[in-house]
Amino acid sequence: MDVLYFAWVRERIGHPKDRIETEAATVNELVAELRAREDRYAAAFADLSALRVAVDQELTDFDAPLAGAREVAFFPPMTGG
Amino acid sequence: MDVLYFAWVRERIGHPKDRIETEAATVNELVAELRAREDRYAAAFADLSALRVAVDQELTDFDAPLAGAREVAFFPPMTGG
Amino acid sequence: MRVVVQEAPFDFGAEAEAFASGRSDLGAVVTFTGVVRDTGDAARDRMEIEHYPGMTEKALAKIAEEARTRWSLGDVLVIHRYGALTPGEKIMMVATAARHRKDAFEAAEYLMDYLKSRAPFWKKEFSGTDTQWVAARDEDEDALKRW
Amino acid sequence: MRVVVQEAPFDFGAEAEAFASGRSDLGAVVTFTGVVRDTGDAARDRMEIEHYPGMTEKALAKIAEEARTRWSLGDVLVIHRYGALTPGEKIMMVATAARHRKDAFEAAEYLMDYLKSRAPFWKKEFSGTDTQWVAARDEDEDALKRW
Repeated sequence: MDVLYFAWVRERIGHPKDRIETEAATVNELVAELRAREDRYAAAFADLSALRVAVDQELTDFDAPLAGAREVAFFPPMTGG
Repeated sequence: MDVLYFAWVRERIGHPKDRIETEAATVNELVAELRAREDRYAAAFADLSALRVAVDQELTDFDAPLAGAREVAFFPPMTGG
Repeated sequence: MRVVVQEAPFDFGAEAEAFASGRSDLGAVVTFTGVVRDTGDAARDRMEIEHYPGMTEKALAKIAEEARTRWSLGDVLVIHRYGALTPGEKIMMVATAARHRKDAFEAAEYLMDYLKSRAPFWKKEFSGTDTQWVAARDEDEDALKRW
Repeated sequence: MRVVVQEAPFDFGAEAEAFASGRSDLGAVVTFTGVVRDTGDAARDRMEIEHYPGMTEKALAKIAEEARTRWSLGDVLVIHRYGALTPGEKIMMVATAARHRKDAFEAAEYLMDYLKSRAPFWKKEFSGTDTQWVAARDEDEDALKRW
């Protein structure tokens, strides 16, 4: 599974993308795995209310299932327009 | 005083402008004088709810005073834009 | 602020591009353009717009000034044509520029609502040998009530 | 319907002029343009816009499609840039065309409200040696509630 990071999440983690083998059933389980990796991941995922998540390029919630997902992305609230 | 007509009011009366000497104190009194002139004026002013009036190029009401007015215009509801 | 009443066509693209250009304090620009439709209550070949020279310019300027008192606007443009127009031609445009989009949108809608019912223009439609003055619509008068 | 995501500047005047041109069934055209301001919470020298290639185009197309189901629209255009921009530059534009002005205005406001908070763009400001990610504003999130 590809895990992508954008904006300050990308900057805090230090790179834009991880390729991850995971058994995580939901986004929350994936977040728990990522937090456990290194301090910079724990810092990036410290406050989930400041984050948004997309699974296969669709915005979703942190309790969304990951079955079949190929790409998960984490980023701050969007500021388009 | 110049009395101007626009759109179908102009067409019904047959010309765009009259120069009138009047003692009318209000628009309503002016309308009464105009109605008495000829049938085509009576026809044009038959239904005041279908008309709007401007005194000296400002929209106003039919009971507006005419003291000092130089130009009165009658026309249907506007359809700009 | 610029208010233009003219018979000639205007260059919408050039006007839109030039409006508020170089004003880096204004984050939001809204334009509205009115186009002659060829299908209304009846098909139409052309339209003629009559206006009240003198009052028209004053009425438009007053509407634009009122918009500037109600919203925080950096600039306002109103262009309105009169005379003969054919379907597809642009009748008029308004443009508003503001720091934030809410002001720009609301002011543009306000300008349009007032322009429709309070600026001295009258439209006449020509369809074959038929002619008809366009009737004011109740919903256009009602639109003023929200302001 | 056309959705464009690009790094290069776009020609607003030409896009505005070309949009819905020749469509004499559409009486109302609205455009909104977003411009980089040089004064926000702090003066800014430039801005960089990051986006999510792939998702961005999908998200914009979905927002535009949703607008087409909610309002009677003849055409919709969305152009959004990414990369480095300086104050005064145009970030993005939307355009809507409809028979009547209410549809064109509401759809343009809807597009802007969703584009602000639901399209994957992130703005970073550069002021001298300071950099700062632009924070999402509560009022932009609140704006979605009216739809």
